Amino acid sequence: MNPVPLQHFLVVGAILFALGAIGFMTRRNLIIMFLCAEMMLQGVALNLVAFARYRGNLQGQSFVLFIITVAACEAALALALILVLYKRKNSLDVSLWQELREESEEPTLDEEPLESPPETSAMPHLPPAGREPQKKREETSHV
Amino acid sequence: MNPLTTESILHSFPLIIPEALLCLVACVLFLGGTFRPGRHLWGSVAFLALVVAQIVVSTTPPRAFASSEAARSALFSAPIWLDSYGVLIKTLALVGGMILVLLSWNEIDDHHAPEYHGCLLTIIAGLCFTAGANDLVTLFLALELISIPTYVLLYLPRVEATAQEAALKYFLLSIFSSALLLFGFSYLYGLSGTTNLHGIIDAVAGQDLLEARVVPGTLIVAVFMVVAGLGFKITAVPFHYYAADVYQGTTTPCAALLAYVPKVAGFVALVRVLGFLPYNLGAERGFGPMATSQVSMLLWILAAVTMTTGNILALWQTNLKRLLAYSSVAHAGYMLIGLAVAPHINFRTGPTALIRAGSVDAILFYLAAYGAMTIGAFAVLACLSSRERPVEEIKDLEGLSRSNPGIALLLALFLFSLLGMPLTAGFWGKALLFLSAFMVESDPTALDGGSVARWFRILAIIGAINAAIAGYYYLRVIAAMYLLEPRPGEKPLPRPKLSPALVAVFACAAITLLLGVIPSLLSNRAQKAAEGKVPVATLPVEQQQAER
Amino acid sequence: MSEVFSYLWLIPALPLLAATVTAFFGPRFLKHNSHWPCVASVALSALLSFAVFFAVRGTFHEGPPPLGERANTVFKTYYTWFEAGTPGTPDHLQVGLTLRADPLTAIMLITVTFIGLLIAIYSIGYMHDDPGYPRFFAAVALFITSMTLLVLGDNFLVLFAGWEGVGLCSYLLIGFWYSKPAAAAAARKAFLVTRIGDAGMLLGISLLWFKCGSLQYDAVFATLPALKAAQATEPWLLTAICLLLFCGAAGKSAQFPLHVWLPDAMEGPTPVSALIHAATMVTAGVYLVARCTPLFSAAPDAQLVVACIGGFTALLAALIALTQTDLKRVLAYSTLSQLGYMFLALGSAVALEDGAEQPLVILAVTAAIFHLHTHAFFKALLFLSAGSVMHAMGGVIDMRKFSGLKKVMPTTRWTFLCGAVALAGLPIFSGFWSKDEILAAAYEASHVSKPFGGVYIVLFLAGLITAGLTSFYTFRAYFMTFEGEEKIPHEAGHHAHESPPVMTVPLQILAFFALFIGLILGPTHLFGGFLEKTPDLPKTVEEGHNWILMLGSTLFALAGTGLAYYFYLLKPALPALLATRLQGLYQLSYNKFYIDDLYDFFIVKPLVGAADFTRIFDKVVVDSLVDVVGEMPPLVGALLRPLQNGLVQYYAVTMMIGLTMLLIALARS
Amino acid sequence: MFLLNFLSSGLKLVFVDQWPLTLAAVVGLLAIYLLLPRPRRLPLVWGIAAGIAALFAVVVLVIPPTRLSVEGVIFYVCAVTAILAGGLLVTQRNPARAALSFALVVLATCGMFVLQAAPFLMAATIIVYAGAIIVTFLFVLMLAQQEFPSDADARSREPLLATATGFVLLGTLLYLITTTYQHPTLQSHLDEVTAGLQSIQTLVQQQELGQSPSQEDLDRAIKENMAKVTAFEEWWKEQHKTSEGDPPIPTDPLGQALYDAEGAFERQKANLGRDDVSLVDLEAALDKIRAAAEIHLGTLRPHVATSGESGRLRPWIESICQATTRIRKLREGTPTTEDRVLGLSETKKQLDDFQEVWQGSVQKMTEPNRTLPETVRLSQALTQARTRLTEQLDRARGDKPVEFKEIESDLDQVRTAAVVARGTLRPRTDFLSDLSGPPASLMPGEIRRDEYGRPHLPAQNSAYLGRSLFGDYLLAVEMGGMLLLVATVGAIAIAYRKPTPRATPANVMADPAGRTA
Repeated sequence: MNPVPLQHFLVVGAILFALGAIGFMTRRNLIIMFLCAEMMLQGVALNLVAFARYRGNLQGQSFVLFIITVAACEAALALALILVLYKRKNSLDVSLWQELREESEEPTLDEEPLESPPETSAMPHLPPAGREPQKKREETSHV
Repeated sequence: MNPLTTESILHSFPLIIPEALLCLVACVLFLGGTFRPGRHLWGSVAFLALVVAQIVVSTTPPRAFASSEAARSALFSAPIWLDSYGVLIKTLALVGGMILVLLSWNEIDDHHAPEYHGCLLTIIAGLCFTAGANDLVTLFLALELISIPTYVLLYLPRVEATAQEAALKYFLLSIFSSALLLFGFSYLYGLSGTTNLHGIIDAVAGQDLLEARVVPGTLIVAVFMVVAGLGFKITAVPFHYYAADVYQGTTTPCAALLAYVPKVAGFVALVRVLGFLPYNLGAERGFGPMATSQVSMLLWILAAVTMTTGNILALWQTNLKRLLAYSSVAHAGYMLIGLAVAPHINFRTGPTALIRAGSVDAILFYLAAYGAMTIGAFAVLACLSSRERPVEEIKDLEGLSRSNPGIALLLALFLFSLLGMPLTAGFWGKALLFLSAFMVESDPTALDGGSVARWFRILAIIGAINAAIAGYYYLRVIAAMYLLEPRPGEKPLPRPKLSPALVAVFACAAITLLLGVIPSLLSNRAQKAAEGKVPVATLPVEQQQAER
Repeated sequence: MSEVFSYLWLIPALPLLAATVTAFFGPRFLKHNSHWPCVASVALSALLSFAVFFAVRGTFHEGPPPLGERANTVFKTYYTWFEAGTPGTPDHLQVGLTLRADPLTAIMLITVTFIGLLIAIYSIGYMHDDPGYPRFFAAVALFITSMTLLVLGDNFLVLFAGWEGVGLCSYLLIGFWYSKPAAAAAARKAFLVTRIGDAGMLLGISLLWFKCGSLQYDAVFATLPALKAAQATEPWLLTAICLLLFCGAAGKSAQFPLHVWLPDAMEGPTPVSALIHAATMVTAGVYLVARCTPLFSAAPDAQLVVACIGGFTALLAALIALTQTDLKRVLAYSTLSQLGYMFLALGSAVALEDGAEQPLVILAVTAAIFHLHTHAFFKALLFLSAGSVMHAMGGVIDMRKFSGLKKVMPTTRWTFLCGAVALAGLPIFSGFWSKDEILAAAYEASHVSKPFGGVYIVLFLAGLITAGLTSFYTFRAYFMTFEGEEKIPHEAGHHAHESPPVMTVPLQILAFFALFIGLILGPTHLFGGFLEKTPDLPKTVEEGHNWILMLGSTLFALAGTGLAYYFYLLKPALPALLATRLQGLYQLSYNKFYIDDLYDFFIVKPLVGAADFTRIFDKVVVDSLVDVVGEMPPLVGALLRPLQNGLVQYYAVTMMIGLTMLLIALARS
Repeated sequence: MFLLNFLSSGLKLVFVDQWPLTLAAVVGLLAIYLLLPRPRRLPLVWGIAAGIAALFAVVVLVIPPTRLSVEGVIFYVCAVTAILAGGLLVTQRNPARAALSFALVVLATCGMFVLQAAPFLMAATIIVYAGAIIVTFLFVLMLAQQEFPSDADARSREPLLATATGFVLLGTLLYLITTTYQHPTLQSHLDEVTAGLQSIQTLVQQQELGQSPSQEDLDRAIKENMAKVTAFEEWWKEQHKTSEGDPPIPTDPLGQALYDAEGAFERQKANLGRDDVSLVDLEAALDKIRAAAEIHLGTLRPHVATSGESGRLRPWIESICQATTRIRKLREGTPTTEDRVLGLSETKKQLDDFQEVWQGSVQKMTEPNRTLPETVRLSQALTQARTRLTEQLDRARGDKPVEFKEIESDLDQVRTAAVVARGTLRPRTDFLSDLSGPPASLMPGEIRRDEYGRPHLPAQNSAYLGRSLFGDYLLAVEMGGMLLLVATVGAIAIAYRKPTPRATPANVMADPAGRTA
């Protein structure tokens, strides 16, 4: 009877939520972390809209509007905060902020220095930007 | 459209006069701050606003309804429902706000004072909103009214790297946890089809889930996610991680604020959402298997793990703020006992009066006591600390009783209260909570064959053992103050001058002692508030009286 | 006379005032006069206590008490502390700051304030050049406050408040010389170990509150029939309550296995050891159990546990004391042993199955409290005398380093001897009468207690042996210190002299009481006659003394004394010889060797072995067990700390793991 | 032992019962793990392959299409786009591309919003997210432009642990969602039963009001509903088939309700020819099915249980019917004195019981101060009937003639009043105003539905949303405004921190190096 049942929307909502959580937990770029948190909220919004349809009232939709409002507030603050933090460390890496911890613990450092793997390029037909800094440097030097 | 509903929505606006006042003054601060700096000016404006709000709260008579029909209608459709429990929480919020304003008076410079105090007022307004929230949307926005200005507060007074780190950590984990909370909220809405809190509780409690032996999986998801999201605010383990780092990194008044306001908000929200307040649900309208199994088991585990982890981690600390942070984690664990116990005592009336006063009011009492002693301890640190001689580590306090006997005595008082010594507020708080865990009677007819009572006794014993462990680290601080001489070559800590922060210390000490010596001052009220709660399916008791 | 009851509150309040005054003004204004507030207030309190004592006598009613009153008890409620429910309903619960005066309280009050006063006076001399002089007297006054509050309280909550107070003062006083690491460690150990007991006690009190709906003693005892009836469904109930309460008592009174803190507590100044760790604070546990006699006599299992732990501690501590060389430690273990005696007595207060009269209960409780009373005098005396020796010897307390001090310190020698004869239980001196009563109680218990008769016989024998051991180690200490060749350690310098009068006069007063208080109160039945008027204690029937038993215990005591005399005075080389026996054996004549060897093999060696074993057991097993329990939390903490590594994403992961685990674990159950 | 049980049943659940979910989660885990940036990662092709497989598993196994329609196609396009873009956001090294992926997530979600009748939300989300947030973030990205791959972008924190946690959580969530909402068929069966319940209720009401329904109505109602129940039961059995075969009596509540209902229909069918069909029996049976099924569907309705209060009264009203019959028999026959006394006293007892139950219900359902005319009428009728019965009982004891006829009419009045008054026991509370749509406490049958059976949302739902916002959520709007203000002020305060003069005491804490320019 029902072409797209409620649970399909809920499944998509849950997947978005979980993907957002994973991104938040793994990615170290402050901006991407924030975007992932926003993606979690998108999952929630999808849930609410689907439930609103299922229940036949508009309360869920109204709720989503407020979530958007709050997300906008958080975005404003996140923007300001990230700007300031970037100025301090000149990097967006969240792992640089581990000054505050248990005294007995050593700082967590990356095991190996990051090196651009030039020749054993994993996927030559998909060169992502920023993957091959040499080339980029040449380009800028041309200009 | 039902005219009663419109009326109930309109009538909820007079209930938020104190909050509106605070928000208005906050706007004035934000705007006025651009014209004139000055911490004395704006500090006193903020303090005055809180005092006026408190006067409004305490003089407002309980809301009267034209008819019981209207009362019912308001219960299920108004965005704000202010019962006497909510009023007490508002009082806690406003008094706590006054102390916090005093405490941060000199901590902030003239230029940032207006923003700082404006944010503080907004936070307190948010806490007041939380106390009365009757709708998921209102509750969510109230919690955000607390969080968002907190991010600003954490950043404003200090700009060194640690302060920035603290703000960053709090911000990131806070938005993460609020996403969890919202996910839970969305399922609560989906289950019951309404965003009204009483409606949700009614829907969940109204189904005979116990008989059906089916708990919708989404209900479990909803409750767990809500508990996780709010667990962040109350620093329940494993959602507590930020606490130590953030308290350490930020200024002392902000740490005091973080230790108090979000915790109160989290507990109030948990009490509201999990619906423990409607005691009169009665056995036949029970919370179903949710109450007897999953939720209380979840809270049981959280309580046990939280207090144990908090105390154990605190043993190691040499940094005072970290120590207090872990101690606040442990105290959240004690309060969780009350929350775990709540659904089990609601259903019966026992041989003694205390049974009814068992849990929800015990939490309220503990929140007040905890607020006084924790803010007090932080306030003492704030008073003592100076640029020349910062007080960060326990060893900075060595020999304090020699150089500063009065302030040492006050700090000792707060620590003894945190430890739970008799004659202090902390003792009564713990006593009420542990007792409530003992009061769960075995009920052989229950789903679990009456093992609940045994489990809660075990919980009480875990609590008692934890209270014993806690002695160790609080005493280390006391020993440093009283049994050790100041280290040679170190300047003794200067005597704090009479300042607003010192007044805050005295206020906290007065509350700690007062609640310790005359606990009935608050406990009776809390008990009445918990009894005068709002049963869902019958007429609100307070309103019945109001009508007569 | 009875108007004195209106001033009951002054007994704790005066020392509190003194403590406050000394704490605030001591360091700056009073300085070396800091003892005045303390001594004066405690003296007033002692006076009041005596007044209360006589006033309580005056309230004795013959026959049924007047309507609406409890017999022989006076209550004063000063302040309602906590109130819940509506008055007049069964829901109503009220806990107030209520003080009570009855014979048991009066006896405790006199013990605490009178001995406290003498010790405070003594401390004037002992502590005279200590930099922490004001702090000391403030803490002592605070201690007296807490202790009097503890015994005066009319409900468990006031008792608990005092209980925590004395614990706190003990912490402050043991760690008085905080710069010594040993003192700081001992202070912390004492606080932690007793807090373990307190946790149990708090649970016991909670259980009582829950089950009886009140914390007031009389109200609790009034619900006893209901509790007994409830045993049909919850057979563990009364036993659990009693054992939990005893848990607290064992912590405070240093009973096995929570006794480890007391020997270490000797790191505090000697007057503190005398006041707190011999005469008063450690008796709080005894007082608690005696106060709860109605509860305990309804729970025979719990009583058996109390008796066993008491008897075991008595024997264990006596064995350990045999080989100690530190004078104060000998006395500390002896304190443990004597406290064990008291609990043995309390545990023997077995109620008869039927019959309104309970001769054994009152006999046993009287014995315990009587022993508490006499022990307080002679143990305080012994400690103070030891302190006097220590004072003269420049802080040296190792008995091997000095001997033959009788010439140097004649007064101290006589007072110590008085204490020793009293402790050893030589006939007609104090210890004799009280110890005898305890043994009689244990003996009687073996007849009365149907299921556990055999156990009580064993306990009785243990008590008898302990009596012998007691006199042996007491006189060993005496002979090693005061008799024999004069030897003075070089630390004493040229100041090896008798202590000033401010120290010796209290010693002499105490000596008088130590010798004769037993004789005055015991055989004349004055003590028992007074104590039995305490409400909730069954009334006694006049009973003669068990002469055979007295003879037996006398024999044991004399034997111990004789043995000590033989060993340490007649054959002063013998103990050392025992140690180097293998080299020295052949030098002895055959005959003597035979006797000595036999004696050595059958008596001394087992004794020394047992003493060594118990000491090692105590040090290695019990102590380390307690230490391990204490170390557990930090160990677990070390495991938890790496989680807090400062990385915000790590925190988020942990949050999620926690949530997921909870969800999986609970969603399907 | 318990642990072992728990483990084994858990493993069975994960690998046998729910293998599609497990498969999807494991493959998804693999995909994200392989794709996450790190210094030396496997060739991307593996990750992409795993990702596609996971997507495929989700679409085919977890949310399989039922019948493809335009709506369905749009849904799948949007869903796949959203999930793909989400994965891209998580695994993308380049922050700018990540931000664009997020924009794609937002757009795809907005597509799904439209499908769920939320056009206004779609517009609002696009405007707020795409218009404000994304642009803002691109702005930040420009500020934070990196020349080289930085630690921030080229490494992941705890990739395996975090991904595993996330996917275990996701698996649990999906399991709980699908077990709760996976019954579209259950829903349709439930709708059928609900409709049947309503038809029976109409008949019951007729019967209670004294008009006996026509025979063919009864016949039709029973047969139709019986078919529905049987079909439902067949389907349910199919769902719960076990290897050991069906248990004779199902143990789960819904199965039990179905089983009981079938029995009830059998019984009443047998009674059809005769005059004593108990419709109440059928009504109760269907109601039980409805309640059990609703819980399975995760559809809890406020006040459903309290409205059952009127159902609780049914047997008592029936007992009054019995009483009438008894009195009628007494009137028509020639009873002995004892029979008369016995009959009258029994009747009186029944009335007393009824009154007690009724008062209990009234107390539960309505407020003490509320007096409804129906309630008043019933209590008057009850009083009258009881008074008369007491009188007549005395007369019967005294062997005097008894006015049976009056008693009978009294009882009739009581019954009629009770049937009417019972209707007043329904809850009257609205959950929020109707500005936000029909209240949640509406019975399923009372909600307007569209042709697909979904609840009808108002056609102008943007307008309704506006009314909802300014009606029910007016306070929330104000609070949102306050939040925005605070956030703006806060953002300004953070980003543009005023320089502080050194002299103030607040400077005590600040170190000069930490000052942002």
